[in-house]
Amino acid sequence: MSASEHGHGHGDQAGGHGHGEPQSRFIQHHFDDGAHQFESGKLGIWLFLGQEVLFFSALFVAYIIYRHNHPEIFQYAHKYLDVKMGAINTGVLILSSLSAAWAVRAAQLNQQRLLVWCIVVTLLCALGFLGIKYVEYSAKVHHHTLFGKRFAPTEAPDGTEIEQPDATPGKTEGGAPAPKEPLNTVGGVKAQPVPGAAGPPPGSAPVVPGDPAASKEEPASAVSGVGVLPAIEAQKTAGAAIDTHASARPPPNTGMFFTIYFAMTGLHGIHVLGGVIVFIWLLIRSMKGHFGPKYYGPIDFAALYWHLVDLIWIFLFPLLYLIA
Amino acid sequence: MLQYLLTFVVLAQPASGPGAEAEKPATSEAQPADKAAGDKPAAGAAGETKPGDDKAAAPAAATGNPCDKNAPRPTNKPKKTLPPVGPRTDVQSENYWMPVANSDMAEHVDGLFIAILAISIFCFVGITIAVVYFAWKYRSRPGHRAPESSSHNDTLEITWTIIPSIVCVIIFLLGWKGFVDLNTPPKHAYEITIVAEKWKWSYKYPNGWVDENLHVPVGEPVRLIMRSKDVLHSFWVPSFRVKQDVIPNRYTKIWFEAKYPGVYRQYCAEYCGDRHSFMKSLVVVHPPGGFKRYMEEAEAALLDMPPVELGEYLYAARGCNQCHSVDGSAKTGPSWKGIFGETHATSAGQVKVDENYIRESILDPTAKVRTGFNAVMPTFKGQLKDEQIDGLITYIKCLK
Amino acid sequence: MSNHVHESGYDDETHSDMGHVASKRVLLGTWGTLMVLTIVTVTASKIDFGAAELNLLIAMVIAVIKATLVCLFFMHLKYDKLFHSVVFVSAILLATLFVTFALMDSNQYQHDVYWQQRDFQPTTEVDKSYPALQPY
Amino acid sequence: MATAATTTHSGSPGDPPEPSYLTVKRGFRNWIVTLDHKRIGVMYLIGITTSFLLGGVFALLVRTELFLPGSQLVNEQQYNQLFTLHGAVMVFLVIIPGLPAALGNFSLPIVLGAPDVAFPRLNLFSFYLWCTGAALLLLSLIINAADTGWTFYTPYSTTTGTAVVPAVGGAFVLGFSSIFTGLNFIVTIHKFKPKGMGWFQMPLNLWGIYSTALLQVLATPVLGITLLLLLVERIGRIGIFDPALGGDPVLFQHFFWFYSHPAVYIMILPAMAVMSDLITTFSHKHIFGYRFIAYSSIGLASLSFLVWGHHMFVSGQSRLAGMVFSALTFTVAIPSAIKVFNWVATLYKADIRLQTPMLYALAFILLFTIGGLTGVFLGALNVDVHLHDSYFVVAHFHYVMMGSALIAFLGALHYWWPKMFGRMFNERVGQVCAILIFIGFNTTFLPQFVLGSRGMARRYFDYDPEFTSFHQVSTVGAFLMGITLVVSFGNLVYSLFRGKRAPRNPWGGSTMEWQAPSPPPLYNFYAHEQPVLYPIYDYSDLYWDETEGGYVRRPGAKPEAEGYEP
Repeated sequence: MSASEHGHGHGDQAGGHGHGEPQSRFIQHHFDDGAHQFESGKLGIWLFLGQEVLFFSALFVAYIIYRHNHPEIFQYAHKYLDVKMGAINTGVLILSSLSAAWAVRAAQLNQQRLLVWCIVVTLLCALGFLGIKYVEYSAKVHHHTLFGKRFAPTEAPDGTEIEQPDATPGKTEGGAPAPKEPLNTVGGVKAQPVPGAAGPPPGSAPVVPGDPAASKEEPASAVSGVGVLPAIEAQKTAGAAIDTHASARPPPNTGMFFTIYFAMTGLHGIHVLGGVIVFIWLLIRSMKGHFGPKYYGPIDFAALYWHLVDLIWIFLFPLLYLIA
Repeated sequence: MLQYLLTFVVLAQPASGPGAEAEKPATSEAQPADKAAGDKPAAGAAGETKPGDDKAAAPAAATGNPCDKNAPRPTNKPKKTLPPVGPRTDVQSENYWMPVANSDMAEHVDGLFIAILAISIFCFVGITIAVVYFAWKYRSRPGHRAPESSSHNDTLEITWTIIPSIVCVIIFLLGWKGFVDLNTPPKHAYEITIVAEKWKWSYKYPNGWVDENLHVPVGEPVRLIMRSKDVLHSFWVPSFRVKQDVIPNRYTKIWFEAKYPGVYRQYCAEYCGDRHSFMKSLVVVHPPGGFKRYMEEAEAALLDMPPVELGEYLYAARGCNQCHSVDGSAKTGPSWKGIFGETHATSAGQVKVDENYIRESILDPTAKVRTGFNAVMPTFKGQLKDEQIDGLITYIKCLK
Repeated sequence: MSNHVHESGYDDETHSDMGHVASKRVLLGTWGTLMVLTIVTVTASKIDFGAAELNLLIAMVIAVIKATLVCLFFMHLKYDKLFHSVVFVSAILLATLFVTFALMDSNQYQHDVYWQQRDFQPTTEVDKSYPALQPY
Repeated sequence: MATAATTTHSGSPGDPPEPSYLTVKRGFRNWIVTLDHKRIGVMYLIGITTSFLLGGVFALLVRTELFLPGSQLVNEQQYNQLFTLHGAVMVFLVIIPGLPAALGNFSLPIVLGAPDVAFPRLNLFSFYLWCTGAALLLLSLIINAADTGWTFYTPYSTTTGTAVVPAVGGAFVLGFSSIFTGLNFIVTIHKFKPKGMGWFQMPLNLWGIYSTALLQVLATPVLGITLLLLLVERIGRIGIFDPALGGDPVLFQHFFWFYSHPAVYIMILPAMAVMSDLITTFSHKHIFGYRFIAYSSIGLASLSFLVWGHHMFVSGQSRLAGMVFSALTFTVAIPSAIKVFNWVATLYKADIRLQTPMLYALAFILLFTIGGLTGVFLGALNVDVHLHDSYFVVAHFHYVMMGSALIAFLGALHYWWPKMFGRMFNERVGQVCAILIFIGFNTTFLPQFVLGSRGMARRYFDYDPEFTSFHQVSTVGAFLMGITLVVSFGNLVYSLFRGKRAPRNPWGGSTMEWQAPSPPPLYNFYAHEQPVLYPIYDYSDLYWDETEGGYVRRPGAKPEAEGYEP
């Protein structure tokens, strides 16, 4: 969803050039008059905002499902986020929302200088928001609290040192290292299938007539079939502390929180970037004095889009930062 | 079918030989297998019976170092083999649409399928006749004008909204009832674990035997606990009208109760890569008693190896590796490396680690618990046979 | 349409010919409430209200209030055609429908998921058996 | 927009006052940057028909491979790539943009009497998005075609070595082309209706396009975010769908099908819309139950969001969700049934002319009935457990997609061909092709129902010997249908050069596009001949005029009275 195409989506809703008095030169030929074009554009942008809500909806679904099913990850991992930065960002976005709304008012009342200033303030706030996001992201990268396998923080959120079970990177996705599936190595002693260990040698395995796959590969009667399932259940039920000092280490798959964090804030950041490009384009046009009471469509639609971006952050902030 | 029975008769002789003790559990198949949640796992089909000619296997110790895995096999004992699976018996079916139905649920599904088929054919034929007749009767020809007709008729519209709705509700209820039966396995079902991996099914039976075909007793509910090792697969047996996806991060369960013995085809229904169409196996429904014999054969084949190898296999198969390591590092339980012959402090004073102590701690783990470890080991009484315990002891002995 | 629209706040009849003009009072008022609500929600998250859900509920209620404020006043939904609100609300309803159905289902089968894969290490690395191809 | 100046239609003596949209600005460059909805429609049409033939070639390769068990033409991996591309090309490139973008773009503004769609540049931008998406899909084909199936199920799609990223990127971009087309059409229908045409004086074609556009705008974004997450998952290993990192593959299926079920209604709703217009035009009689058909279009659009779970009955979905989705799935069956009954009632006491578009319309009614009824089998829970992912499902969705949506696309193409290019195609060849396609289609897919219920799984490269005879009948039917399709497209293209000049109203349609000259000028109507809104579906004052070679209105015909209800 590149910003330019979205920006483009806006442009032609009220495109056209020229500066006629009764009929602004920007009114395209196939519209009856300015109002017709404005209303069409307004409906178009509202449909676009509806589409954006659904575009973000899948991320909110992922958030809610993973939080509902694994609250311990969210309790643990959200402490890595800096609430102060988040609050500043919210304030910045709300301020930019105000200046965008004010820009629309200025355009409607033909106050060209105020219009330009409002757009400049909106742009500055947007760039400020992106700056703060950049700071937060670099902090995350520095602390190695990234998504998926790359979540390997050296210290817990409250600063205590996390004891690394062993240096191998593969083992760090939280929790005790998962031992290799015992299926193909018997007790870690021998790699290739134990001939006859758990059943007839390959030659005389009960070959299904006509199925070439059976004899070629490792005989299906490999090792430890029955051992796998009860072993897991035995641990869960026997109450044996799977790992004596699990509490200090982050809960398993904590990378999932940051998967959702980066997906949500990343996509929101791209939309903020799109907004910045649209506002730069609007800044240039408003400096040329294109907008006035007769023709202020682009300002209004860009402001609506911006309010939606602010709306989404209003929901993102408490969901990601304020998890008690 | 005859050839199939013959192989059973020939091989079945030794099983009923002198070794069979009386205390074999009466309904052996019905024993719940290694069920989750800690209830007593039974030893599956074979009780304490020892195949008659096992005495010959003991001499491995006599011919030198017991820890030597590739000691020459005693020549007078051929390797145990299992009877090959017979040809498929579900190629012909009297129902044109469906393969032969082999469970009550399957018959319920067939009934609903035929009911919907009847309704659909009735509707389709009705509409086709109407369309063709109207197209012919009111075809445009010189002098033909479209006669006057109303442009809407609410009562007609209401009727052909209500009637399909009622039919749909009925079909839904029937479908849902069958679906609920499909998803609620009976309590005492016989459990088999299925592991699907890229282009191969492995069926793991409670007695540790792993097979590439599904062997089930006739007339007994069987519950399948399935998981996948890599991508999505789907376990589908057309004759039981049963299908369930197999997913890498969880267990999916399904159950059925076969009515007629025979060999039925099983497919993978969820696309899983290149050899998706070759990832199939057979479901062998054994006649009454046949399944128990097959399991005994499998058990015997399973035990037919030198003790140290058997011990090594059980170390992994029975989950000992979860708590006891073999490289000296302490885990939930003490490591087995080099402990044989040493004396350690236990809850009941100093104890020398010898065969008796190992046997006792397997059968009654909380009797003498090593100091420094808590008593969390579950007992294996009734799960392990004597040769299996001997195997484990030999294996521990060889772990220098 | 008179070109010049007098300054004194918004009054209903002198709309610019196309849309509604929001008055300064409304804009600043909304902005103020939004900032106050942000501060309230941040402090609310610091106090522990017993159950965790209560915290989430309060945060969400505040967020919804802020969202409605932005929609009604900043986005002019209050003075706009009804159909625009219908489109926006139906999008939100579809999103909630999506959330509820997915959550209902995921919650039902969660007890089957073995979350901590002790024994299981599926191949998440790309299957390199295909000729000379990096996974892009 | 339409001023109600009544004009008499002067025939088309000599050269028309304004050049037609095809000839107004010649040269490839003018076509590439055109903003005219008709040219964009024609460019879409060219793109879509070529992708349709490409997808058809893949289908025939798949069918030849399945002629006998074991490997004939290709090995198993190439077979998987073939059916994946057949699926992806047909769904994303042909059938979703087919009726809405190609024929909808052309007909919507003219039916409304408007000069163009609401946002012409957004319209052209959508076409460029379609071209980028098509290029990305072809890129995937050239490098090492994706072999994941058009559904891209994880974890296979994130761990296979084939070129999945270009294919997923292509589908992602095509999603946005569909969103912007839908957005364009909704605003056009809202803001460009002529005076006197209220919501219930609109032709039913617009009701269908309107509900399709609603679906396109509100459902396709979820596909966008799903494919974006899949791309990031595959390249960045973020672990949202990866079971080893805690992700959940069933969640991907929820995301994918939340879009893909409304997508199948994006495919069928415009088909139903065009069919309503076609059936009433060729029955020369008012439609039966206008309101019910209009409401059922909107009903289908809204219900389609509730039922996506019936694709996942056996894929690890919980029992409760299965029950809820199965119950809701049956509510969706009702509006489709109402539509079919209303169409059949329209044929009652009509004056039916069995010309080519009408043959396609009747074929549509029959094939859609089979498609809909087989959906009932798949809606019932325990029958679906047996039939899911079997050839029964393959046959069901081909009946609904190919049998209904593609046949409606062909019907609509023949219906608007004279208006688009001002040429009449050869009627006899068109009729024969329509009948042969109907026969070929049924020979291809009826045996697949039996294959499926007997236990042949879907996407199988090799199958058990007892299914061979069914597959052979199906392959023969596929070739018959393939050849006839090529002949019917040839017949249309041939008419471009040798076809008879088309009158303004060759079929006697009552909607506004038949008042425009064919092919229409750049702004659809001559300056002096603004369209008049006559009561739609009222054929009493349309009569065949020999000199014109088409239907003409009686001079005294009065325009639509206020609040007229068809």
